[in-house]
Amino acid sequence: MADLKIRIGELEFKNPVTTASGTFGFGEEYTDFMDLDRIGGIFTKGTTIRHREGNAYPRMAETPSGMLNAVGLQNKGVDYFISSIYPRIKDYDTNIMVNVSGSTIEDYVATAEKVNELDKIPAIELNISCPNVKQGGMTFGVSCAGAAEVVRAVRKAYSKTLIVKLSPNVTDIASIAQAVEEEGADSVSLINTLLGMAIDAETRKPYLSTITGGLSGPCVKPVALRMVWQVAKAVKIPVIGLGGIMNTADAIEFFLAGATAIQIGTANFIDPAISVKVVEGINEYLDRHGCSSIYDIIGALEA
Amino acid sequence: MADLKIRIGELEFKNPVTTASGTFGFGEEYTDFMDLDRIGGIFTKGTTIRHREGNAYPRMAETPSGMLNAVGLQNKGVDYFISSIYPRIKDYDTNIMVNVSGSTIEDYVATAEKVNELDKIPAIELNISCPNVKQGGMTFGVSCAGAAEVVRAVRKAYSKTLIVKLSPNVTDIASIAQAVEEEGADSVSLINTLLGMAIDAETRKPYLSTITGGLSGPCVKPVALRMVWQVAKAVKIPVIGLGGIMNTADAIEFFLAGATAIQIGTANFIDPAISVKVVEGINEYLDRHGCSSIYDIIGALEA
Amino acid sequence: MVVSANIPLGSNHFLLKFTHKEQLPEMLPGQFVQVRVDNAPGVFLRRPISVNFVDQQKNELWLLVQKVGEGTRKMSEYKTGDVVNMLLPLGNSFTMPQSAQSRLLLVGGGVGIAPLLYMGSLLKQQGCNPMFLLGARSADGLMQIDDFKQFGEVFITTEDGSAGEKGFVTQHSKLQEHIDKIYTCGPTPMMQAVARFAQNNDIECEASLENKMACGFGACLCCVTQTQSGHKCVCSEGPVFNTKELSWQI
Amino acid sequence: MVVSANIPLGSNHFLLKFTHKEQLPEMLPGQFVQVRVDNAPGVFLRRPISVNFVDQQKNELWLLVQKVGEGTRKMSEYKTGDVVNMLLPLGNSFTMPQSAQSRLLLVGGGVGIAPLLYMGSLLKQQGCNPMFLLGARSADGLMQIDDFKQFGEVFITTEDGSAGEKGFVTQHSKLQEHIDKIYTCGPTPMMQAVARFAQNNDIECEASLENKMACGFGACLCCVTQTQSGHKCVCSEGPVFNTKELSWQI
Ligand SMILES: Cc1cc2nc3c(=O)[nH]c(=O)nc-3n(C[C@H](O)[C@H](O)[C@H](O)COP(=O)(O)OP(=O)(O)OC[C@H]3O[C@@H](n4cnc5c(N)ncnc54)[C@H](O)[C@@H]3O)c2cc1C
Ligand SMILES: Cc1cc2nc3c(=O)[nH]c(=O)nc-3n(C[C@H](O)[C@H](O)[C@H](O)COP(=O)(O)OP(=O)(O)OC[C@H]3O[C@@H](n4cnc5c(N)ncnc54)[C@H](O)[C@@H]3O)c2cc1C
Ligand SMILES: Cc1cc2nc3c(=O)[nH]c(=O)nc-3n(C[C@H](O)[C@H](O)[C@H](O)COP(=O)(O)O)c2cc1C
Ligand SMILES: Cc1cc2nc3c(=O)[nH]c(=O)nc-3n(C[C@H](O)[C@H](O)[C@H](O)COP(=O)(O)O)c2cc1C
Ligand code: FES
Ligand code: FES
Repeated sequence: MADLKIRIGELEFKNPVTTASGTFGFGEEYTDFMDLDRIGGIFTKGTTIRHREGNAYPRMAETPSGMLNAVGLQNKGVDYFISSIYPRIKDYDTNIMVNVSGSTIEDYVATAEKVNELDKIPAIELNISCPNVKQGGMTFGVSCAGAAEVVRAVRKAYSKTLIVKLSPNVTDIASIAQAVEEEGADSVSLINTLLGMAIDAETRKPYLSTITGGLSGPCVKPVALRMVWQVAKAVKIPVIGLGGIMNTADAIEFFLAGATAIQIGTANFIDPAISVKVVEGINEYLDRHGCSSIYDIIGALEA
Repeated sequence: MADLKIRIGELEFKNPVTTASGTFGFGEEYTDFMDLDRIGGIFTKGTTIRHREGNAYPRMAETPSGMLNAVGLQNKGVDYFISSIYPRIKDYDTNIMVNVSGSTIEDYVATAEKVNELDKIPAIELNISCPNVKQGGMTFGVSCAGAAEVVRAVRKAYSKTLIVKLSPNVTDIASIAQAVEEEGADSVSLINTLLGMAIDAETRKPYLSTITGGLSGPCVKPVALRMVWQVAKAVKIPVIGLGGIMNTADAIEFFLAGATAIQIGTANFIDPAISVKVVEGINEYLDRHGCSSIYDIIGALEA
Repeated sequence: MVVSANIPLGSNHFLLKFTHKEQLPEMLPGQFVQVRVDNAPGVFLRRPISVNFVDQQKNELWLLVQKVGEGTRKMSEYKTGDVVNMLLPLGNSFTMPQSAQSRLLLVGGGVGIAPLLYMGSLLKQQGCNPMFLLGARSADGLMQIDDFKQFGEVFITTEDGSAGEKGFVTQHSKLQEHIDKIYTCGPTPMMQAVARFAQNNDIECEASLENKMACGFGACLCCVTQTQSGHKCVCSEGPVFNTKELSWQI
Repeated sequence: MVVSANIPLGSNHFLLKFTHKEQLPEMLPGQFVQVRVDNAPGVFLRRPISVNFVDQQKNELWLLVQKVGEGTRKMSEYKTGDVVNMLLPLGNSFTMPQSAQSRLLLVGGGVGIAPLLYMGSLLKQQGCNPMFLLGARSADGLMQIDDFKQFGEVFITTEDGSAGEKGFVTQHSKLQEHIDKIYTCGPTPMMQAVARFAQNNDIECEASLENKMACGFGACLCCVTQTQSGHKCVCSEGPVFNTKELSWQI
């Protein structure tokens, strides 16, 4: 039984397995299938300052070894989260991190300030990389200056652990990670979805109401692994890796590439108990490889 | 029987189905499996000014719905191509286009000049996007200035149809396409491979000798389609679409997104006669949809 | 779940029966299951299929499936004894009528008849006399008619007139009679026509929607339908909706 | 190609026999086929497998396969009558000896014995008396011994001593005798040890390599091995190489 505890900023996680924003609701959707207390943490659905209806249906298309989504940050707004959801989920024995999304710096800041007040929310994940919203979102995440600007503003307003989620739709993700690190981010998580598109050849129509959407699932894993590896070499803060993790072996690959923790996203749809299985799998792997701590394999790629 | 003829720059193609560089050798490798004269064209293996040994083995890894390669432009150099390969392939009744690769502008120009002399090579594809070489290659392809610079130089040296192959590993592929169009490119082809990585969790080693490599196959199709759609809206020159095309329906999707021609890459490895089958499939699709010309579906997405 | 039977029905449909070593959980009419289809090329996500019938005595779950793509094609090859991973039961359910005297019409089109059989069986159990109006393109697309007859009177329409009345379900003569409540499932245009009819005639109407789903249990927000109170998840807040609640342009 | 038999051999190997409605093309010893494995999760590319034997009379191709991952696991489930898509024959071949009097040793390890059976059968046909030295981890990994015996004397080593001499093939006492030429196939470290032995004793040696392949017919340049004259494709310029030509650190 190896030691699975890891630390991101000030925050300790009982194990490095967390669930990705937008794929795990607020945790409650999964309680029929698994014990939330057994995973390291939960990243909530993207939360914005105001209620958002999201994009029109259809919002989803299956692709080879993956899927596209165009949910577009549907959520009831941060105040609703605080009044109605937070009370129901705050006592789970796992780290609950709010994924803070927005279209303007003011919105990001206002949302972060509100979440800062919540005792049982020890960290936020700043989503500067959502490809499914018209304004803001990804535009901040695709330039160093844009990313730095929003992180600087939120850093002032938010005193706890600040994780910044990076977009993979960029030329040089490592320099964006560095820009964000310089502004005081405690960690970066990557990758968000790759911008993609699907067309129905017979009807000649796009499958998504928004034409383009965010690609996730095993198809993106090679790109995600490469980016985690590039970013982990470029920054000193811990990296949270995600993108296409379906099982223990995938998770191990991200640790070897340099991730301190991982998030499981789309895989939750196919096996809603997968995150707990991966916790067990990592334990078994570490034992089998004679490792006493998860830190023994973080960045341990023999390259 | 619809009209499948298309035009790229000055060059006419009997049909819009061509094979992608690096996946089709110099055509000869496929003559056991199909009739080369039945496809619109062949893009040769990347050719450089001098002989290149390419990267060390292992150079390939299978990934979910795709593969990574790190061949690294192994080829015997343009002079060998001219003296030994060209004479054997020049009389095929299809357009043979040399994929010109390099590490410096001088190399690109020198190679293009030599190929310019070859009567039966009506076009080149300038590969400014290969992720598998240390210098040059992709570095030109990831900035507008870099792309413009190399295209400007080659345009002066090369008088026939100039196709520029774009890298998908960028924030804004449409503006790179525009930069290249301004410098006189007759067409852009996209996408080259996405930079990715694969790790063996058990041995803790990367699968490729180069650690990272180029991702291709159906897994990249959603990204490729999106980029073709973005670029086709941004430029006036014809776009050649590729990335994960495995069958007729995939090809149709690229035409609908705005491609005037397509390339088939990785799919050739799984079915070496696929390109001819796609020609037949497109014909059948156009008939079934009452189209008299391939141009009826180019850019015809109903969005 | 273990396949106990796979019965082809016509050229494009099949009926799968499953048993389980433990007792099946209670399933409500209108609920669905999420089937993981292994080893089918291009199938990544689970496939939602309605509960067609639950045989309490045999501890058996029935799924009525139409072959439309790789996932359902693979399912059509299931053999007795195959083990299939599924999540169940998912979603809300049709609501029972106010009174057993209500005149209830269950209107199904194509494979959309699937949830109506189970609903019909429970209505019958509760002392109602449900009527079924089942539509298909042609006689070949009509299934389980004898099963439906066990639970109530069956009326049929086919578009080509090869069985029952010719035309769409909404054109059937039975609709001229008094009806208190309609339960419907089928292609969206059909359900919308049924909903329009219900609205015009002041009839309660519940429809079971089949939006595309990724998770099936309310986590991804992919399957939404627009309602009077904003986007709702078809998988967790549906699949059954009172048609008045839906923002259908009807 | 149609599966005519699938015979399990020990716990981890199986022998597939295929027939074809037309006459099989001529296949050379050392050549291989590229099998398209459909409906296996995670299997995207074809899988290269050596020609194990060709039964001219029965128009039959044999493949000897070890289960190592999803592709070969799926192949292990093939049933008589299944139709399998493969490209064949691919690659170069072992070269025949100068004279029928040559003392020839065919050294195989694990599933690497596969191409040696066909090579042995052809050598025998041409009047040679090939000898086979077959190694495995333990007796369970020894296969087709009776088939090999039809074509020549068989010597065995196992790492655990459960059959034949204990140790590696390169430690077998038979190697003390005079040998003119060695043909080898098996794990790379084994082939390198064999090549070293051949070099030290001035014996001709041909090895069949098993590099990872994408296409299998010289188009992708993924499968290269470093040789005295640069990178060569194992699929089209191999899989058989004279070991002197290879840049092995031996
Ligand atoms: C709640 C619910 C209950 C359902 N109950 C049943 C049932 O009882 N029996 C049954 O046969 N089917 C049912 N369906 C539909 C069934 O889920 C799809 O037919 C199936 O997922 C198709 O999978 P496939 O892999 O065979 O086809 P795919 O290859 O996924 O698709 C083939 C074609 O069908 C279209 N398609 C796929 N899914 C849907 C969908 N949900 N809505 C509209 N078009 C779609 C695709 O766009 C494509 O054109 C239900 C769907 C939902 C959401
Ligand atoms: C020319 C040639 C001839 C061959 N002949 C035979 C034969 O006659 N019988 C036979 O059983 N096998 C043979 N092989 C090996 C066979 O191709 C692989 O075992 C097979 O492709 C594995 O597929 P899989 O999907 O089962 O395993 P995968 O899931 O692809 O791989 C499982 C594990 O095996 C490793 N692996 C896969 N392929 C290779 C390889 N080529 N070299 C080293 N490691 C590999 C992977 O890295 C992984 O760790 C041959 C290979 C070549 C190149
Ligand atoms: C349906 C869906 C909704 C998502 N919503 C969000 C979101 O609200 N905020 C966010 O930061 N990421 C969101 N994501 C991205 C995921 O958190 C994750 O970055 C991505 O899916 C890659 O991981 P995966 O391949 O494991 O799914 C969403 C992904 C999916 C599939
Ligand atoms: C093995 C391999 C070698 C390649 N070599 C080249 C090359 O030399 N020059 C080039 O421009 N693209 C090269 N490519 C990229 C392809 O031409 C194509 O852009 C890419 O594979 C995406 O298309 P696909 O998914 O259809 O394969 C290579 C791809 C593969 C798989
Ligand atoms: S399918 Fe995921 S919320 Fe309905
Ligand atoms: S496997 Fe493609 S060249 Fe050998």
